[in-house]
Amino acid sequence: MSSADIYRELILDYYRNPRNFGKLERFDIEAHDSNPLCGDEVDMQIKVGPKNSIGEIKFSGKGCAISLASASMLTELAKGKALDWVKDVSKEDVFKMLGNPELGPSRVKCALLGMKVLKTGVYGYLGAHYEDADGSDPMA
Amino acid sequence: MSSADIYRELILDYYRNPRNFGKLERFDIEAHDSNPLCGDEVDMQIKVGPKNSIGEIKFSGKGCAISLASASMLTELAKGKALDWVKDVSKEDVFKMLGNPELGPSRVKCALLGMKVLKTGVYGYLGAHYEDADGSDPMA
Amino acid sequence: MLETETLDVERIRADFPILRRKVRGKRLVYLDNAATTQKPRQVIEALDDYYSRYNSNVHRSVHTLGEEATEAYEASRKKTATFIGATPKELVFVRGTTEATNLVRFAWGEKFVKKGDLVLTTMMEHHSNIVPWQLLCKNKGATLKFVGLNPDCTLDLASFEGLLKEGPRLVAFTHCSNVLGTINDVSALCAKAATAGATTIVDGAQAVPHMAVDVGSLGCDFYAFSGHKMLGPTGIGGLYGRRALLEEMEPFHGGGEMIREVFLDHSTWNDVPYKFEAGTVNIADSIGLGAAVDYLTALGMDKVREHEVRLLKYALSELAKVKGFRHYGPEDPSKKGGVLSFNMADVHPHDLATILDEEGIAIRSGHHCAQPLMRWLDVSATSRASFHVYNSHDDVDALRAGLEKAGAIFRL
Amino acid sequence: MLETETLDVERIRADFPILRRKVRGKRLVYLDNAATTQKPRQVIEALDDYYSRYNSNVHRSVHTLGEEATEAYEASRKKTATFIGATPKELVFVRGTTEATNLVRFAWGEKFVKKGDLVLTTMMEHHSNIVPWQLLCKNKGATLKFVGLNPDCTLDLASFEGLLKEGPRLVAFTHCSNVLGTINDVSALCAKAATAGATTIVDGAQAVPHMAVDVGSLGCDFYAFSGHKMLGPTGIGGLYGRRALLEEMEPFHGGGEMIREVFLDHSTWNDVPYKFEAGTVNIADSIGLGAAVDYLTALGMDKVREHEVRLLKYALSELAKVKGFRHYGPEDPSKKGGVLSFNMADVHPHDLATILDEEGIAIRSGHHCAQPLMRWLDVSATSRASFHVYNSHDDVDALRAGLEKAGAIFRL
Ligand SMILES: Cc1ncc(COP(=O)(O)O)c(C=O)c1O
Ligand SMILES: Cc1ncc(COP(=O)(O)O)c(C=O)c1O
Repeated sequence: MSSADIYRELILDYYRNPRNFGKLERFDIEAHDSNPLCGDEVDMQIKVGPKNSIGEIKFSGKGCAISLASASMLTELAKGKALDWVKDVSKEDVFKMLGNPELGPSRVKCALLGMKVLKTGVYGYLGAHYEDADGSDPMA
Repeated sequence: MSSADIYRELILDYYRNPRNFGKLERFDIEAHDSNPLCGDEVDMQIKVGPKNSIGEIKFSGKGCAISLASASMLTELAKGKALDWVKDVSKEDVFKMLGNPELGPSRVKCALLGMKVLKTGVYGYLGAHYEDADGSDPMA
Repeated sequence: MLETETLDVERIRADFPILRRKVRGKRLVYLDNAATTQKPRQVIEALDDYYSRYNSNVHRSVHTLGEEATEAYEASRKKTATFIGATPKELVFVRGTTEATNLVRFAWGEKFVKKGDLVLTTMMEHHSNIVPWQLLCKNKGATLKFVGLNPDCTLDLASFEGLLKEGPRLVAFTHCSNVLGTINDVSALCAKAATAGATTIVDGAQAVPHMAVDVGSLGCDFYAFSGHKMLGPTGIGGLYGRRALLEEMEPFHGGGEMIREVFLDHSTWNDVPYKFEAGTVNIADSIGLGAAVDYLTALGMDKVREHEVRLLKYALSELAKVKGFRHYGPEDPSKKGGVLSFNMADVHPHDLATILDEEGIAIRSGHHCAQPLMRWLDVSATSRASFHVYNSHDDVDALRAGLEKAGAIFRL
Repeated sequence: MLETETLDVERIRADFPILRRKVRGKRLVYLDNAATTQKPRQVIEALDDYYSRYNSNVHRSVHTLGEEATEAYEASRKKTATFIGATPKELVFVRGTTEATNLVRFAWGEKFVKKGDLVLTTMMEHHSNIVPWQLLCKNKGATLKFVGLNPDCTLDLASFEGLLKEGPRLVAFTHCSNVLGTINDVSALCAKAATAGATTIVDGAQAVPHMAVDVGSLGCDFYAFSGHKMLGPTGIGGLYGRRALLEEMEPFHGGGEMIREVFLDHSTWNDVPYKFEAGTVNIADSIGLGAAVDYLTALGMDKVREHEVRLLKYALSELAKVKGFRHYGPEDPSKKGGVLSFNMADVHPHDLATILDEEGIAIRSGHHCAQPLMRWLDVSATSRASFHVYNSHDDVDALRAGLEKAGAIFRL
């Protein structure tokens, strides 16, 4: 796969016009991560909706086209889903979402940064609200 | 040259029966040096005789046959000589004295340890007694 | 390719086995030399020869291998010291520039920097010339201040002189910036610092590989550099220290080799530079560094520098033609090392590097271990192409073509 | 040569180019393995391959060479960690054992050892496991005490337990003595130290190359070793640290790679083990160490140990026949590493080494960086023969003949 394929219209579009970019005024979940090797950073905020769903979600950060497009597309995918859904999101889901670009090991980290932040935030929230939940272990 | 030649009778004899081994009760010059790499140590003491000569001289220390024999033979050679003579003693003199053994770089240091101590002591003395001398620079 | 090479680049290239390799089916265009350079076969063979013929521990051996290894190790120290205008006793072998600055932090800084003292560094430093001083100052209750930069990416002399008036104990700065390429006037800065009573440490990581360096005429107290950036192996580098300073410093690591005598309650130290070389040293790579020094000496450092200035000049004029190209650093090639930092419109450096890699072109992208400088430049990252003796105009042409391609992909 | 080799020594020898070399016209009989071992072509080739094919700086590169180098570097960390029963995050690459103990001194000791604290080491340690603790204790106002030895050259457990009652903060001891060969019962000692609330650091320099090591079952907090003593290149080694300890330690060197973010007034640190690997690491030699680990793993460490025990047994019985021979260390070969220290009547070890060198035999002579132990043994120096996988009974025979010759020259 050539880079012309990796940076297809889709990724460039999300990089230049990221959906759900910005900050929420009110939110229940917030997480941040950065990649110490390249300096990319992603923040995410979530307002929990009815029945433990992802009501509103926004992200911000700086980084390469792949990391920002990936984070942005992920927020779109996540919106409205149950928080529990986040537990099942896999690397493969993210790669598929990006159109299965062929990425070297260092760029894979870019692609997965958004997922890492989303999981960190949601797992933390589920852990903290464990008592409120129906008794099942949110970290299982 | 084989080691059988290096460790000829002469060196073994001086190693096992070192001449001038011991300490002086009274002395004007004292010096010590050690080789940090092999741990050999030599001390020397000199009682200055008439006309700035080497009156009495003794050495002590621990080390290999070469370093101890060399130091011992050097004290014999030095006894009775003018202090100034020490300035002219060269590596070559020491090698000759030892019968020109073929020594690798690390063993050369053993052979020269006694000379280093002798020079350190005598130079120090001549330096300190510069005013007493005839006006010539003892370190020249 | 343009004419007038001062170095015979084709012949040089033949010495570097890696340059025969293909990357993604393309000729390797290696432009990441500020990170680490490639190695000529003379260096690789020196390592092979050492391990195949006379590998042994040094300094304490009476046997033949030990004597040969010791001789080669010390010969390499002598060569390397001479290369930077120092004497062998003033050259401590270390892992690289980072270990060198940290050695100075621990062995000199912890002893001589006191509470309330001031330490200066600059806004154009590599982290290895910032973080050790942050840690030292924190530990000692001293203050760290940063000399500012001019808009043209040179050191702000007014800021430097102003801060000197506050009487710093230590002044740390780079000979050549690994991002901007800016070459500082080391001898002028050191003279001023000395007048102000400060000790100086110069980061020579990007200078020693690229230009003639003479620590004597620079007048610095400490000078640090890395072997792997000057055609030598990884794992070896040098710290020059003025003899008197080295003598009065504390040891750094404790262990074998650096001691004279060890008692239960105390120990005494070996002479410099051994006092700072505890334990088994990196024997093979020191010898490899000696081979790299031989290689560079044979080329001639003035020619190396001239070659890089020409390349820089060509690159600056060619790349300026690329849409969206923006260069960070002094514009005058004669005032800068062979380092070219840039960005292309909104193409993130990592994306750019990925696209170039596909063309066999290796550049660096990121913060280049200079985050304070990135903030000053107001960018999160840059791309960086950097040259060495085997680079030529055709590498610049390949880079330009690669950038054009990236521009097309990103629809600039 | 006696029968029943557990290793195919002839085949192994063919892997070591240096063993084809003649020293003073004789076959090289290399018996200085405790100082440093020779290297198989697999290790030499790993270095050559790295420099000829994928040399690049690691971790921050997006380009192909950088990704390949990073992968090989981390693969080597994983191999090396696995080799000693650790996880990759618990393995810090350092220059060698000496840098490892000093890292612990600075990054752990300066933070956790306080005024009035007690640190224990033993009378059988190498200087690298004494001097760092002397320096630490001096700096902190702590006390250093030495665990004594029994007449049979084993650790005096009564002394050890007595000192443990004084509540030491840190207990440092060797897995295997480089002079006596004594193998300490690390897991028993660590268990006792842990019960007493002490942190433990074990010097594995003479153990990892010669026997199967599993830090998990040893139960130590830190474990240090050198690559060059285990068929690997010079300039590389490892420090194992329990994850939780590594996490709570201060960084050691400041610079690139070990940081997360650098601001003007402070910095934050990268995850372990990177927090302790500042600057450009010794990439090639780490990869070379990985090749050495592969080589040893293929031989099987239990076989390596068995081989050395047999050699030791043979050597002890053969050399005892030499006039004036006196051995220092436990007499039971199963309780000691492949290290044999001895003296021959009044023949000084340096003279002996010179005579043996003429026969192509390389042994070590001197204080072996263990001066306190020399004083305990009441000798100024010893001779030392030490084995590795390419040694065989014929080497012992050569040594015996050499000693006989020395005896004749010295007219014993
Ligand atoms: C027992 C022991 N500890 C520590 C060391 C020091 O190792 P290095 O010199 O590789 O740092 C050695 C070897 O010299 C040793 O034998
Ligand atoms: C200017 C400068 N200083 C210091 C360093 C650190 O050198 P090393 O990583 O070899 O310790 C580098 C290279 O990374 C550099 O470019």
